[in-house]
Amino acid sequence: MSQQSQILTRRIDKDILEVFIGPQHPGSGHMRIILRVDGDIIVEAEPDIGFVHRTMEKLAEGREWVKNQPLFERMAILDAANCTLGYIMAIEKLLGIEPPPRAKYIRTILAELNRIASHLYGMGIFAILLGHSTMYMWFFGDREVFVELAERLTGQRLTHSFFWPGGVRRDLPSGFKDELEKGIKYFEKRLKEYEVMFLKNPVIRSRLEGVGYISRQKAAELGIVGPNIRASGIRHDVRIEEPYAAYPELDFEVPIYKEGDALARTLQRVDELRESLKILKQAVNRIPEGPILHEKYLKMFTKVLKDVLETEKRVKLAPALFNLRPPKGEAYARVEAGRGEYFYYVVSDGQNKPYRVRVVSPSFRNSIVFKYVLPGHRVADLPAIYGSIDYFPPEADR
Amino acid sequence: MAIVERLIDLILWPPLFYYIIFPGLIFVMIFEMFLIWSERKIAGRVQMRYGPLEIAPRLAGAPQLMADLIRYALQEVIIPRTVDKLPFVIAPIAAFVIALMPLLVTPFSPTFLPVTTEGSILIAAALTTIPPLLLILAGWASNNKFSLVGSARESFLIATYEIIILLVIASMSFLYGTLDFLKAVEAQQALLWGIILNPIAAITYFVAVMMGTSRFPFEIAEAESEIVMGAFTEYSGIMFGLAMGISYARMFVYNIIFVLLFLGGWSPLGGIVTGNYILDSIILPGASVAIKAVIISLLMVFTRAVYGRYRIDHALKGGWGFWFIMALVSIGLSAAVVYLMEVF
Amino acid sequence: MAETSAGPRYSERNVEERMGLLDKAKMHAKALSLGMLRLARPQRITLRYPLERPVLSEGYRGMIVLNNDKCIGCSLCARVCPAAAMKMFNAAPKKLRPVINYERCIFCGYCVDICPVEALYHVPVHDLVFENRDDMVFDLETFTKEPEEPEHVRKVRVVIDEEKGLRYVPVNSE
Amino acid sequence: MAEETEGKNETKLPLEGSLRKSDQALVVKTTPPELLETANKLKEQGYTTVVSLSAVDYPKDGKMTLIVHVTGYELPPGYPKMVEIQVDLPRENPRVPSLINVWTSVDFQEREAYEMFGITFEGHPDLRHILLDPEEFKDLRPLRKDFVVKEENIMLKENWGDYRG
Repeated sequence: MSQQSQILTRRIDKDILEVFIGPQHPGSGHMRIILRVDGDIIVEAEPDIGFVHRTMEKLAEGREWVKNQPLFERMAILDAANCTLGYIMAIEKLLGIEPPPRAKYIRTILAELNRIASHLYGMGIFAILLGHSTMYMWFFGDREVFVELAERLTGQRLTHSFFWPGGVRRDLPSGFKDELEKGIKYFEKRLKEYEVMFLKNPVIRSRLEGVGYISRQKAAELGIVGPNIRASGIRHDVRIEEPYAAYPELDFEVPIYKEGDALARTLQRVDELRESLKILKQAVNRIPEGPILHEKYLKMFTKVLKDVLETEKRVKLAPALFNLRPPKGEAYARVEAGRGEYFYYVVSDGQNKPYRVRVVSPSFRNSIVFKYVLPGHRVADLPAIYGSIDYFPPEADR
Repeated sequence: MAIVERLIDLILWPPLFYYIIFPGLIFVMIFEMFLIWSERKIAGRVQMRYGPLEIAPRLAGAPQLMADLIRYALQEVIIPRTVDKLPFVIAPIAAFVIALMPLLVTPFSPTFLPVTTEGSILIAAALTTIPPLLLILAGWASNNKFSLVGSARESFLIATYEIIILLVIASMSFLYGTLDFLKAVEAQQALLWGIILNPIAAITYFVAVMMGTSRFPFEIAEAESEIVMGAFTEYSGIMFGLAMGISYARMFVYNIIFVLLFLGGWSPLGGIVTGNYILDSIILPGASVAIKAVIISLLMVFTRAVYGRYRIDHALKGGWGFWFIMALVSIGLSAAVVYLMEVF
Repeated sequence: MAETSAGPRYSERNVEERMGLLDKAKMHAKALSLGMLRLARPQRITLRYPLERPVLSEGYRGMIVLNNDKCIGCSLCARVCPAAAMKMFNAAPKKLRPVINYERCIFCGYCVDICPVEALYHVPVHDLVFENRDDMVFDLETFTKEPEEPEHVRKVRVVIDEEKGLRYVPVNSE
Repeated sequence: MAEETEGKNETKLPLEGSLRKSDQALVVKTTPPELLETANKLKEQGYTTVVSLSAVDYPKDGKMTLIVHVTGYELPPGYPKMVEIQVDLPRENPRVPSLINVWTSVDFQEREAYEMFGITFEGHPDLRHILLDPEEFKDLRPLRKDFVVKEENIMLKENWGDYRG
């Protein structure tokens, strides 16, 4: 198949129309793309991000370590578990502790539930950008199943704030395994319908084939992450490169597509949904018994805290966890979230607040695509590229 | 009382009745409301939800569209300072009115039509080509980049679908050997429905109409996620409501032509004789035509639930490539049918 | 990859070939018939929310209520609150008590989790309506009272279903 | 894991540096004039992508440290997954050569470091604000330590309404 649908452009000054897509535009999120178009062809594109910037890195410096978890999950609340897990892992690296195995499995389960929900969200937006309202509704409707499951596990639909350094906040609720398996069975059936309605729909196909092609070399050069880079044929998944949680113990495949166009990115996401289901099935069956918080902190539990843990299976926040003082030093951690790799770099000066937290979100790294890939495409390709990159402005702006 | 009788006489005066009440303005309004409601309902059913429901759940939310209409009617009409005012105001109104004009020559029964002419097919086909020009005017007058892009897309599309529609209509009049709707329907009653005689023409016409009235997947000229609302980005209030209605009105008119050319017009209900003039010559055949047109229109709005939208170059490629050839093939098929009829 | 052993691994896949005319027609027909099928047999998951209310899952982090008798006034909850929604005040001399501002609360449940005497707890209510912003600031009296759910609503239990995804079972019929 | 190797680079990567104990990142310290050379060396070894480019402000030591995290896709075995380049800069008028000609992926990150810390990247073709408003934050450098964000007291003040922004 032909990879190139880009059209040769010439840079001329006159006859160029400047179109501002966003930030108040049905086709973009809270961001603006300044397009210079020659006829229907984009000559130059400049992403203008930062409309939902909250300076999280600065805010994090003024709060205790665990208090930053609800802050960071507001980068992408649809993917809350994945985007805070990196921060918690970075703290754990500073402290030099590892969560117990059961906690690792619970983390994996929630991370995968979030990945599915996040992919469905992204593809829903993608579908509506292509004008396919049915798939938008279907993706969002089916996402509800996984949001519901996450709610049963964590107590909140989206903003889970589910991790403590060294463990998780709650154990699996009773009956969770059955419900999860039912949900998986339902979703496997739905995936077949998605194929007919969306992935193999000739209209959608013609919109995606060859659009937004990013070559293998260009992908590495631009430093894009997540499903986008894997759709360009680069073998990079943090779950394999730097294994965390229970991933190294589970049997799953990370799909790689060579084509690098919007279609490959879409298929990539759908394949990852399948793999996520596989991971969930295994994780919920193989989950070991045991504590869900590191014993170092369990030892410090008072009687009330222990009672609650035993009766309600809820890990209370021991003051030792709240007044965490990691030793002086730095550590980085990264996780593979739905949209790609979250990178956290924390610097501790031994105080109860972080000295510096650096977070690089996948959408921020992906936003560079608009500048370097859009030129040479038609204006109507913008939604297809924007959607297939699965760009999420609040995540990019932090 | 004389005044009341005069008024009733005036209303029932065929040209006025025809153009204002049935199948003119009022009927088209009701039809549009029904169609938009059923479009939302159909999409809702396919999309795991209800569609309009909150206003009168027992009536499945049917009064919702009344509410929408009232809202559009009462909303402030904002005319931006930067627009070219006269064409900006005239374009949607004129487009709506002209979109209904072909009804002047489309018969709803052998006797129920205001203008009798030998070339009614020709006139109807000619009149249907005007509203898109006014859409382009609306976009141009709006002085907005999105409107401009929208009307540019419309102007690309118009050439594509108009030529297909005109070719198909030509092939059918070739088949029936007439340019008069009445004779075309008579020919179908004598022989077979047009859709059986020339199915290729029927499919081609169907797709071209979807393209022309911006139904999915050809909803390119007002693609919301790309160019906001196309040519109508700057409109508000009742002007926007009118602009929204244009494509539905055009679809209705195109589908009346579809029914007359392909679906046997007023048969089978038109053949019933009860003795009552109004029943025989207006209600039964009229209902027969209208119901068929509604069913075809529902089919067209159903595609919203299945498709996304094409890119403009895909639509042009499909239009000038595949469907243009199909239109030519349909002429060939008509010729073959005419030849076969003469042989047997 | 030829690996078949357990563990995560990469696997290379291919996008299918561009569709031919016949394939396209076939997929058009398939998509249209799937749409028709769903039209004939709708599979709705709409919860008619204000009229029907779901039973929240066990352990749902809903609104927070203070048990004034248990509270020892340690002010840990106010210190841990990431949104600064919970503040301490002097209810009596040398008796600190928390109050909450629901304009700010993000329902992270940190205060409930840090309370050393379990004086704070969640109730399964998450959708109270306030008439103005001042009502969202709870004083000690409203903070110690469990919020009441509106009456005349159908309670439904959300069940995850293999066929329909989510099913809403009326509570009374169980 | 080779946790005892702190302070010594025992990886196969031919570069001066030390492995950090906490996360196994290779820390390479360099100076502004040598930054480009280090970067080119790393790129030759297959480190194709910058994950993060930022800085840490140390007002007490009177310095600012530019920190670049570099990684590569499909690195040879034995190479550290993450290389951390540290460059000490003065707090007054920090200047450093831009890395954009080595790694395109630093484009937006350098702009971010420029607006957040005021580090000038010489040779960057388009050094403007990216996230912050260029007018409002003309002279403010939010991530420097002298830009203080006040946290609220935990005690209830007279009227909560005053806190509402």
